Amino acid sequence: MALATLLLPAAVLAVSAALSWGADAVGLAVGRYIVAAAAWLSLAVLAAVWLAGGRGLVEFTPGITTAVAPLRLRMDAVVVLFQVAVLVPAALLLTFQSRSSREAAIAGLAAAAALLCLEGGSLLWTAIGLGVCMSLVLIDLHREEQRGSVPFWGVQTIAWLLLVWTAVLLEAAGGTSVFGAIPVTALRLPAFAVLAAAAVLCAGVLPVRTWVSEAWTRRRLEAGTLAIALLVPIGFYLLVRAYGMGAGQWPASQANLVVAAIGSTAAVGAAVRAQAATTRRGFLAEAVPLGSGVALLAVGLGTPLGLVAALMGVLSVSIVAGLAPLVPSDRGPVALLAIAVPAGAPPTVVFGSLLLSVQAALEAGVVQAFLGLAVVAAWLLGLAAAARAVRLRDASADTGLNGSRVGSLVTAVVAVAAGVGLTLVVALLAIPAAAEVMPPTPVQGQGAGGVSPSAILGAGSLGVSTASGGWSSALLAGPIVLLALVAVAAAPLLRWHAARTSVAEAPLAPAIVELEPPPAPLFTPPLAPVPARAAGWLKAFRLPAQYRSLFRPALMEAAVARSKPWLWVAVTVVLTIAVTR
Amino acid sequence: MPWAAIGLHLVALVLYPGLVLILAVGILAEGAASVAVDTAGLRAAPFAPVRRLRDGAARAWPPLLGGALLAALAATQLAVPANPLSPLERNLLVAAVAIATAMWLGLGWAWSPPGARAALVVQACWLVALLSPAVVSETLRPQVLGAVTVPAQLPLKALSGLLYLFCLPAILQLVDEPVPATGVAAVRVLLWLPLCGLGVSLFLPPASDDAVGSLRFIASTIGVALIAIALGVALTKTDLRSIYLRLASVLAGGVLVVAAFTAAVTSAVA
Amino acid sequence: MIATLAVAGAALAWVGAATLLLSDDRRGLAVGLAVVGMGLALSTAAAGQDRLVAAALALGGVGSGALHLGRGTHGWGLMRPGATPRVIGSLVAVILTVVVAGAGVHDLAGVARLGGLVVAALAAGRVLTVTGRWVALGAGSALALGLGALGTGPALVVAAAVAVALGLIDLAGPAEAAA
Amino acid sequence: MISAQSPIWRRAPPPQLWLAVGGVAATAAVLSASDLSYGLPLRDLVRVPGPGRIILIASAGAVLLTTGLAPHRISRWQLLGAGLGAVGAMAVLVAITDPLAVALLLILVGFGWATRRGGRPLAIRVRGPAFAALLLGVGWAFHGTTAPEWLGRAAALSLALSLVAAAGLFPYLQQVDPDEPAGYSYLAWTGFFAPALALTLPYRLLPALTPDQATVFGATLVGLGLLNLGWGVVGAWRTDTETEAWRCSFLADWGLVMVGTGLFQADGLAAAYLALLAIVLVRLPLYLWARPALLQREFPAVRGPVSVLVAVLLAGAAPFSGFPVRLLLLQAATRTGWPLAVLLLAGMVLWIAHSLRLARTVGSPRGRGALGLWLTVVISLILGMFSGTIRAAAGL
Repeated sequence: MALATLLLPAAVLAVSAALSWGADAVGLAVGRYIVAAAAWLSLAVLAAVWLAGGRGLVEFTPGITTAVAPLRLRMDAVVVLFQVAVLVPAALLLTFQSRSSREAAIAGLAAAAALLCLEGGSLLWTAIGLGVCMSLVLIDLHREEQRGSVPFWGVQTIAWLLLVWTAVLLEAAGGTSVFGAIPVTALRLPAFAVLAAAAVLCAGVLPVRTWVSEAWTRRRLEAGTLAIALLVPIGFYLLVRAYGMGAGQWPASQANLVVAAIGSTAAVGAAVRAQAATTRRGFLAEAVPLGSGVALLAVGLGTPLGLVAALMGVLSVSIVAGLAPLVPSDRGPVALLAIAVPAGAPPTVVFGSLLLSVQAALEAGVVQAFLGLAVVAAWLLGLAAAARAVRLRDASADTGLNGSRVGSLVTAVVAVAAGVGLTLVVALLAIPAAAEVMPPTPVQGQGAGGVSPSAILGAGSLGVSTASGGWSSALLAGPIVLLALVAVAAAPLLRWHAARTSVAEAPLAPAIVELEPPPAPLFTPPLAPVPARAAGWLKAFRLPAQYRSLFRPALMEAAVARSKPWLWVAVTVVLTIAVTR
Repeated sequence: MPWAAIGLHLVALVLYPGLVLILAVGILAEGAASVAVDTAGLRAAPFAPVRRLRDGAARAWPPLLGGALLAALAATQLAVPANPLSPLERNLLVAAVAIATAMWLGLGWAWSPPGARAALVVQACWLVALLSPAVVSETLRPQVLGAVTVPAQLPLKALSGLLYLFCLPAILQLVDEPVPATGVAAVRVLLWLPLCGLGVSLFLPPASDDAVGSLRFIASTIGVALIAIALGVALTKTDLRSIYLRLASVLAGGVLVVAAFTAAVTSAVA
Repeated sequence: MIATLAVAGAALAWVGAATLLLSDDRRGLAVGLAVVGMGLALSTAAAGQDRLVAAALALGGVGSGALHLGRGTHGWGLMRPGATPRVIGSLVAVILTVVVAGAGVHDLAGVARLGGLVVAALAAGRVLTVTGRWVALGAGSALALGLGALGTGPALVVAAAVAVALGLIDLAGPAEAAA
Repeated sequence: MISAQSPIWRRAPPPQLWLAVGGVAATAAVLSASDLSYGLPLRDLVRVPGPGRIILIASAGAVLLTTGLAPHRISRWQLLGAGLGAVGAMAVLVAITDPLAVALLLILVGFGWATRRGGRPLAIRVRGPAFAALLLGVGWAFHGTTAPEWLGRAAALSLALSLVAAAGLFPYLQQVDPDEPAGYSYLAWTGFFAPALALTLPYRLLPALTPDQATVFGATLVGLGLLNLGWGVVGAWRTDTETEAWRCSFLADWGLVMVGTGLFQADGLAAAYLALLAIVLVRLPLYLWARPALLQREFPAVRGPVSVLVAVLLAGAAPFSGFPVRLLLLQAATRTGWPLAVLLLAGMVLWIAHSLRLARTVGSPRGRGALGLWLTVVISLILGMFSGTIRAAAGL
């Protein structure tokens, strides 16, 4: 039973990948549909086995030692939340993006690997899973387009190796990297710093432009956006698990502050880049970094509310990751709605998570409150950027990729529905997950007392109500959506009336006026040219001619290998003198 | 299913302090603005806002609908007496984001780069004015912030109120020489109550929870609107407009410094 | 008397290795190998090794030398033009070896090891610098003998066997032109 | 014309047949060496450590895999004979317990290997083995010297350097001629003979060294290991020719091996053991699959999943053979000191820079070549997934 609970969701995807591959082999172009259906089925299976299993901790340790570590799988509330965060955008993208059967097979395998990575019962197994997932994503990326895949590989390899090293450091300090058995004292500041570096690199949450935004510069978006959907949540998973390792807290409050600061600056950076985008795709490329930055701020706060906000942030980022690539290139109502969702317009789930994050920052302390203020500024800038993005030309229109109107409508509806049912998502997914890593047993410092639903949810769980403020998601957002639907239904009548009463006026201009050239940025990003300038300087950098030979391995190899081996003798003599002195 | 609660919230959105009150205050204030700023005749003044709304609905109803709903959402967050929403459910940030979103809907509708830049700067300053007291008091509940009388926080509150008032003309597009584009104007009609009412909620002591209190709140809101209009006229007629944004930015910077200082002092004392 | 024999054997081995170093033709190689074998056998026997084992070393040297007579160009090829550096090398090698490794010599076995070390060093030097096939093979045999002399019992026998085995390579004729 | 299909298997020429039979016999004899030790009056002269046993089997497997499925220019019977003969010689090197005897056999094997027709002259090809034999013999002869103390340290250094010289690593690099058949080039030592030595010699030498000498031995291996790692990853990335890139990639692998061996920790030794198995069973076969492209100097773009898979495999990503090596090495290095781990991490990160370049040379072969390539990938996967079992089989 335990094995089935753990492996079924991934197995469904893996089998569909095999079927898709087989379909491709026999020339049937149905692979895409098989994998898409499998992704939704996997989501359903995950929910079913989780609820059927009593939503408790499930561990599987068959006693087999593979890849130098005993196989150990684990499923708890944290894993389920992050698997949902991976599966929702993956399912959306696999359903609404066009892929060949072979591409769909690789994508399905990558998604399965991501699920297994999250199910790793120890940090070492998480690292192994990340390595496999990263490799499959790389194959997908490289197969689609070579450009940009090597830098992605580089960054992800650094993240992966740092994660492996973290597991090693934990085993050295505490004798194990098994999540349930790591001694509280094992996660010291150096190990945490390495883990945090791995996490931010994996999730691409930095103040500067990362692989997440770069993935949008590719000609085709399929592989890049799937990579974002699969890998960004894994990065956050590591930071959330770190709370579990430290019994609800990170090794030092400075670490919390640094991570929170990185998050808020990342959000501001993404918003600044978004408002300066020259295409709509450029704006959408910053949607995930913006949300990720806010989520990173929240996860860095180190308070129960902060963690819940961060987990909600991860879920909203996953919806944005699934929505952004599907935004149609026109300027119709669906496109407007789809662009408004990532910007955090009320009453979507993105809005709810941003609201929770800022409230958590406000309650966490003075410095954190000011970081929250920066995030609100980023939010405002994001809204302005979204308003501008409506008028931007869509680069993807040149390549004939126009997103998916149905897909973006479905996703936007999901985002709004999740916004209305915010408290349900918080109560079912976020609070249990936060309680998993922030145990209620009182510990000193931040996180003391653990996560309490009554401190986050209002009366009847119809709204969020924390110490600093409330938000009646169900009672206010619900009626607003209702009114909007009524108005949309009555719109034709309104238009007819308006037309009848203004017959004397000149014929009306089209709803949205085409602006050519696209609107200028609200302001030029202050440090925008710096990376390009630095890269140019590095490219142009040349050693003085007389020293170049010292740094040319070929010349030294020629000296060592091709000449008579006096150099061998010389080196031996020098080493002998060195060790005998 | 809590139908009663849903009904109350629906009332708050549609009637009081929602759409109906928004339209009433909006038409009143917009009429005054068209007299004072656009120098329209007294007779034409009441019809100007109605025409703007009608044109807006005819040209692009989705943004106007969005703007109306967001304005209603913002209005429900005000510390207006007899508000069907309990004080615990109100949130300054919800109101701020709803107002900002509505404004950008209008700006996106009729985009002009200089106007957008000015709006961004002034909205940033406006947010500083809104959130600085909240950061120090560690709460986002409007009525709580309005009731703050801690001596150490009063200078910040006063300075923030001043900044808030100073930002209103630009946020309401009263400083621009030409009449704002249709989209902006239509949305502006809907934002008088949320914008001015939020200022009243945050910077004036809460009124009693009865009809008199409600009238007092509405009067104060209209008063704030008239001050904003007067300030807008003054700025339009004088050369101050050229340095207006700079002044707002400097004032916002000052508010931030004072907020940081106050927060440090407060936490040191605590 | 025994000590004199040990030193004389080591010196003889050096002479053989020097001959090997200075010669480019088959007679020189053959004689050099034979002298190396006998010299090392003498010094190791004097140092107390089993006489039979020492004889095996001598036999290995002589046998390998005899096999090297079967190929390569005729003559001694001693002190060809350009051989001066090798002359100096053979002298410097013995001096350096005595100075460096001499510190570790406390008994007759040490003397024998010193002889083996000199031979190994000179033979290795030859292997590293030569380009001709047969000369390299001869130097390889000498290297095996020299290294063997550094050990005891079985190592000496293996060294002799290796030296002879190297002598057997390419007896059929040249497989590549001597470069 | 080089392809996986040609030349066709010809009738086995007698010399190759005898060489193959001899090699198999020697290997079989050595694998049952413990019985022989009791059966014959060999006393302690012949004993095969666990890792040596495994590397012998792996080498035989690699010979069969590459002879049967890799593209070659020369008769497969010749290759099989030479390969199995080499395995036999390797078996003897692995079995002999006296390092001095190993040094002597190294000379014999070196010259025997160098006499094969083709490629560079014998005198050039024997330099590495001969120098390694000299260092090993001299080091072993003087390791027991306690007075003066420095002579013992020099002996330990010499022993460590003998391993470096035998494998042809930096600073004892050998010239690699792109057109020289793989079996004749020095990579045959780097990728075939030397791994056996590296897996047996330390077990023979370490018990005989004093702590002071062991420190010198280990420090030399770690230092030169890091040097080779850096040299290998940077060289394979920056060098002009793909053949050089492949040679440098071997150096990088050996860098990990030497660091692992020099740390004297169970995990480090296991990492070295697994890395050596990967060299023999994965990198060397992949190099042989890349030979046709290297000779024709035509490198297709890396597009197919197989090529990227090979790149990932070469980069040491999980779950392939490189992963357990990296993990165990990081464990051992972290216990020794985090700066060492940081240096290793830097090398491992730079590693990916050349992986795609090498994968490009392997390309996507068809027919028998594709089968062989997939087999190699599967072997790498097994080495990565079941490294614990493989480690246990060697008693590590």
